[in-house]
Amino acid sequence: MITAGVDVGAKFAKVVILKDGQVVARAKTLVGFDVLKSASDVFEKALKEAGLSRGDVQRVVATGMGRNTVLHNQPINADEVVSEVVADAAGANQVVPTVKTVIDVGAEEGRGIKVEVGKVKDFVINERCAAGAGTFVEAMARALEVKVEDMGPLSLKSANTIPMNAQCCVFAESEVVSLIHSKISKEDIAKAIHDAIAGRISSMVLRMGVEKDVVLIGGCALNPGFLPPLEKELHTNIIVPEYPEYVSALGAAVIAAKPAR
Amino acid sequence: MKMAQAEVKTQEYWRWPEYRRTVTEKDWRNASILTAGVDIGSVGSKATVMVDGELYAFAVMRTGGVSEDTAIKVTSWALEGTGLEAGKLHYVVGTGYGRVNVPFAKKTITEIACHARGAHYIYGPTVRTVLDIGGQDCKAIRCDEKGKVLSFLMNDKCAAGTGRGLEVFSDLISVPISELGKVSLSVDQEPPPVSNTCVIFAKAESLALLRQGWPKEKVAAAYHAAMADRIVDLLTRVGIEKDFVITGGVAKNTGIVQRLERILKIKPLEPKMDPILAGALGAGLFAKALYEKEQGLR
Amino acid sequence: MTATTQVKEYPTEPLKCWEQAKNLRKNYYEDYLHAHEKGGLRWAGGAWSFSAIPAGLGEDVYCITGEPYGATVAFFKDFASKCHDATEAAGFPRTLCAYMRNYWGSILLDKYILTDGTVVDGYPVPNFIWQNHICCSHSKWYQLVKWLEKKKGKEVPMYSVDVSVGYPSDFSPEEDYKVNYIVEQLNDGINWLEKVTGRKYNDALLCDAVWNEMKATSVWAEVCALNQAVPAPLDEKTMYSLYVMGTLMKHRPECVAFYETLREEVKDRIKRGIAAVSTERFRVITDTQPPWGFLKIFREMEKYGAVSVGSLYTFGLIGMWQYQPDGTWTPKPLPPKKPQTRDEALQTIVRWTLHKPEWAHFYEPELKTKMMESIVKQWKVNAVLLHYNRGCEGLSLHIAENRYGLMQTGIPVFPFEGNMGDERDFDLAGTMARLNAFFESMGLKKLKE
Amino acid sequence: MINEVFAQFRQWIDNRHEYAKAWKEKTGNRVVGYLCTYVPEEILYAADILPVRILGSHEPPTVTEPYIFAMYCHFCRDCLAQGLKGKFDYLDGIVEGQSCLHLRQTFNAWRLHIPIDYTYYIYVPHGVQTVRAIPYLTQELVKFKQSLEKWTGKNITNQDLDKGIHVMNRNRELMRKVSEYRKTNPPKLTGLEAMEMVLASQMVDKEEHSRLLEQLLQELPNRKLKRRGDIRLMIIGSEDDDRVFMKNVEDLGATFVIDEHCTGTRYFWDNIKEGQEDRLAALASRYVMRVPCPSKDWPEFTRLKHAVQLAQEYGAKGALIIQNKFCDPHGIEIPPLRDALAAVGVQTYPLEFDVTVPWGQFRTRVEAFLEQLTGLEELF
Repeated sequence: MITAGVDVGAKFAKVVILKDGQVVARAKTLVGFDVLKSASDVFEKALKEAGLSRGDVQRVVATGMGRNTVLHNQPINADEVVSEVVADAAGANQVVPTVKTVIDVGAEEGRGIKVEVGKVKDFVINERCAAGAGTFVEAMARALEVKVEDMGPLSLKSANTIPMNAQCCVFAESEVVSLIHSKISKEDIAKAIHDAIAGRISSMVLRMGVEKDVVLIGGCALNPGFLPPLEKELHTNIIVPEYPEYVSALGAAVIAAKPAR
Repeated sequence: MKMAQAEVKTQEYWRWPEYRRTVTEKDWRNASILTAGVDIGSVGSKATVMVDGELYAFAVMRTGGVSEDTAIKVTSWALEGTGLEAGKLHYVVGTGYGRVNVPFAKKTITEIACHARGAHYIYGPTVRTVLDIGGQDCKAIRCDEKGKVLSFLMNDKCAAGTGRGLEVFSDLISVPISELGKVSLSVDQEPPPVSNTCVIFAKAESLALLRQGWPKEKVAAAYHAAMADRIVDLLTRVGIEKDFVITGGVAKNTGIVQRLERILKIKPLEPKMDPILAGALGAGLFAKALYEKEQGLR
Repeated sequence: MTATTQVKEYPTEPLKCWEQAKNLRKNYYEDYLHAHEKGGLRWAGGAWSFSAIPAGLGEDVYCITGEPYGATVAFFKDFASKCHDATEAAGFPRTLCAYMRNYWGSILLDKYILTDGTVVDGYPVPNFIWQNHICCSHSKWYQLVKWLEKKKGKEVPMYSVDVSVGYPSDFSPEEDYKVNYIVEQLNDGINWLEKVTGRKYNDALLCDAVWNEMKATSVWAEVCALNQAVPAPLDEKTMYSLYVMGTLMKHRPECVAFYETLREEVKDRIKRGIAAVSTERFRVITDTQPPWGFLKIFREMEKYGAVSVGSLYTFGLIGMWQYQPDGTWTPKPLPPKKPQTRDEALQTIVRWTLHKPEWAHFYEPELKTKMMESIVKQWKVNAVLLHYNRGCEGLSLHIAENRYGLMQTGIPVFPFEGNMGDERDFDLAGTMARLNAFFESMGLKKLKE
Repeated sequence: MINEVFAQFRQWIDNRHEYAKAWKEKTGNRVVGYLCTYVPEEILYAADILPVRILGSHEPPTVTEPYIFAMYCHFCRDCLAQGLKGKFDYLDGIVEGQSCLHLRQTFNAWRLHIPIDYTYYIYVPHGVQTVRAIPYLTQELVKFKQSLEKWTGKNITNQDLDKGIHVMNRNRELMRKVSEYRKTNPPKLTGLEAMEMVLASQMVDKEEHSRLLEQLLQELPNRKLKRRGDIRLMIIGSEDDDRVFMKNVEDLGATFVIDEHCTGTRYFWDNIKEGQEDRLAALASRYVMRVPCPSKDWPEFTRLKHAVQLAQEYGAKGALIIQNKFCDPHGIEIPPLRDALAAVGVQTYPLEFDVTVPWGQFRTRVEAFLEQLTGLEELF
């Protein structure tokens, strides 16, 4: 059976195509103002990579905040939509069958999900004033005049701890600027930023409690500076699967492969 | 308002132009007191060179990662081509977020005091309320006929009313930051403001509107309206009294200015010179006073 | 939009006493507004205050209680946001109790809002303030009302009663020294009332009012208990318009009469199997005040066939309950006889009030968790929605502990952040998205619309 | 010598946990933590218990999320975080004297989630302006005393109570005497030193602390404190142990000459009448009549009157109003406080403290406020 999962996120749209449980294609693209177009393009890209056409795909399930734009809507014409929470759980369970806790940190949103064999037991999502780590790192990178992708590696160069309140991006940024003015090294500041986000995410996840195995997914899982402080905060080691940013789309594809509910 | 277009370097949308200018034909060589005010803001840095308390030359550029370097760069750029060297300046005062990092400044004074005094210089002694919309904060200042601060307030969290907010936004809708205000006014009727007063959320909300197919102009209008609302809150808290003036880079954003005018029903005074210089001008004037004090001239 | 499923539908019909409720509430606000024209007295204070006491001053004494007024303001978002701006402009932090800020804003703007949203010029100044100190803010709230009015040149005398003695167990008698601490304050308060109003105090009226309050709060509990029926005859959104009578005039005969009528109608609905929500198939309860400006979240729930059958808030703020030895939670019956003297009346009402569930759990999170657990069991509830309410320090107290406690017992919990009175703290889109995810994780799908 | 004394205070604060553990070791007695200054430490001293105040660490309290919703003040969460992290694992008990809802939550979370031998909540009345409060609190203290006797197995006699009352009175008396030296110009001690004196007193054995205070009092008169600038400031708020902030502000050329904090003068301002037959009634009246926390200060604003009086007696030119974010009782009083001080010519500036203090931003505000106070006169 061939199915596809489409994750129309805040920043990126991702597609995963599954053939009998095996991933045959992955593709992602930035989401522009025209969400449908961005999603359709990346869907095409994935089909091409798999050497398939839309007709070959039996079921398509969409997730992510833009999921409804592709539901029953050509050319993707998704058969069903599921929330990010459900997709994350299914996807994480696919890549790490022993998973009990999923942490998904994306551009705009952070999520913690308690999972039991792929089913959601409990979940938390960051509330207002705790904007996603992605956006946060971007804003801080600009203040530091450092490339976003360099932030993580930079933070790993520092061993110092500077307490910082990451609740509010706007305020945190001026904390960063005053750190810059008071001659704190970029390495230390970068670390402080990652520590702060890790603290914020972990305190959110702690609301529902953490059970092993813990899996970290989402775009920010690609940021190496993020894992060490998070593991420290949660007092546990965390598994980062291959292609962490695709796990939600994978989950959607997995759900698509299940008999329609 | 005339602006030297020479030497302007424009970069990405959010990057506002950097520029320098010599404003008078006067020769500094005939002057008795040479001072400078260096305003290292969180986003922009400005240097004013003043001869006998009159603006002579200035430069405006972005604040870099190392504020010492920026301080030196912006000051020497202001002096460029004037034949005047930094060493010849009698007194330099640093102000702004990075004021402590102006190596050649003899004293630092806060941007609050400097903006009040600078506004007094730009707009004259009738100024009672100064609004400074800076890169990262927004200040509402009440001052007396001498330009002395009576009271002030700065924005707290949850205020999108800052220059940085506009940078983020201009990037988002890919409109040069200097055009934003104009664009935001090009709607036939005002849409409801974006509900969010937080830079991050306002951006997310604007993005959602764009994806719903709203035209850029309309989204810009909604964003500017929200900003204006926040700024008005701050002004009412400090208590607004005529004459009212706006300083800082955002004073050039007609989208904000006209909306403030509409809500407050008070027309801000027309600036006689670049209002982004207010802080640096105030610092330059304090520098003169401090030099005179040092020399026992007052 | 999403894949949908079919469920059986129950018959439903609007409440017959709905109009009566609407008018009661409308008249209440207007009676207060026009009290002086009829030579009557106006007083202001909290919904938790011992409102039966001022009743002894005569039958022409009208009050406006602060929390319901703050909620009414919140319901009309534009007016509310003007109120917030006014209080912030006056220098108050925006993190303070939202009802309080709405109320102050109304005074600062010198405008008064009616239940239909009509804004009247000139805030009606009370003759005196009669309050209870139940949380960090309750007396401070009115201390500032006094201060704000004074700045306008108006003297408003204030009396507030401290009740912070903890709460008594259902199975052992109240401690006398604690009860007497409050009774003595009430006694002093009566002398104070006579002084500031120049009126002679009438103990017979007091006894009636006390008895009314006890009846009203006991009958309301019975109404809530009836909602254990499946399908639920009442949904919480409707109950908001009913419990409110108890927050406005729990000591008045109209209130008792209304709750008795309501009780009979609800019994009848159960007999005829009338549902509040025809598609009921998933029962939830909430906690603390809702974000008043966004009651549409309840409509959103109904799209999934989910109905809120109540909350500890609506049940326990106005209803009086008690635990039975077998562990069931039941309406608290009236004592054998109506109080006949001032002292009896004060003793009785104090002992009664100290058991108020919403008050008791201010002291111990376990108690609140236990009561919610009982509701889940007895009202056949599938999940609990916890409103992390930034607007109310009192009712959000221990809410994280309650989430934790309920999770331990295996009850599904959906927490969401918001504010009962300040929309800036509530993220509608975000909350809807999370709610959606929650119902999906509960295996629910949207029903055909 | 003086500097050694202040150094000792600092040393005690920085090593408070080690101190308490060593004290237990040395005396074999119990240590009890308290959350609010409404806990009558006299009775604990009477029971040979060392009372220590629980304070935070100024790091984002990430571990408290499951137990306290983040709309409650950072102080109550920070305190709980210390407990959850095991920093106070040596405590035999924890006692709260009813003040605000925030700390009540800390108390309950501690009771429920942190292993501890003894917990007690004293229902200290809020109606401290009513005549009914003292007899009621007396009853509460009787119960508290009984509960301590049951726990420790020690019968607390009147002599014990007299000892406890005396230990506390003497310490408060001495700290008031030291405060007198903040009136001189320049003052004989900085605001930071004054804060560290009180914080230390809340963490160590009062008798040991009092001995140092006596040394201090002998030498303070001759102390020449060099201060850059002479702007006399007052600092007002709830709990505040932010020593870094104090230092930063005083480095800008100002000196805090007086405070109204429960980690400052509010803690030691009022004494207990000694030699009363009913000791507990005497205690009750002290805790009812003391400079109140705003949560208990209604319907009259007695604390405002007190703050104004302090500002005048100590010649403060301006005052910083510190608002611990989410503290309703203090937040509510900001405008009345502002007006009351303005009426006597003391300008104020409000600052909202959160778990971390963004000094970069606050620096500008504080400096500008100081410039406003001096008016930069000669430069216009």
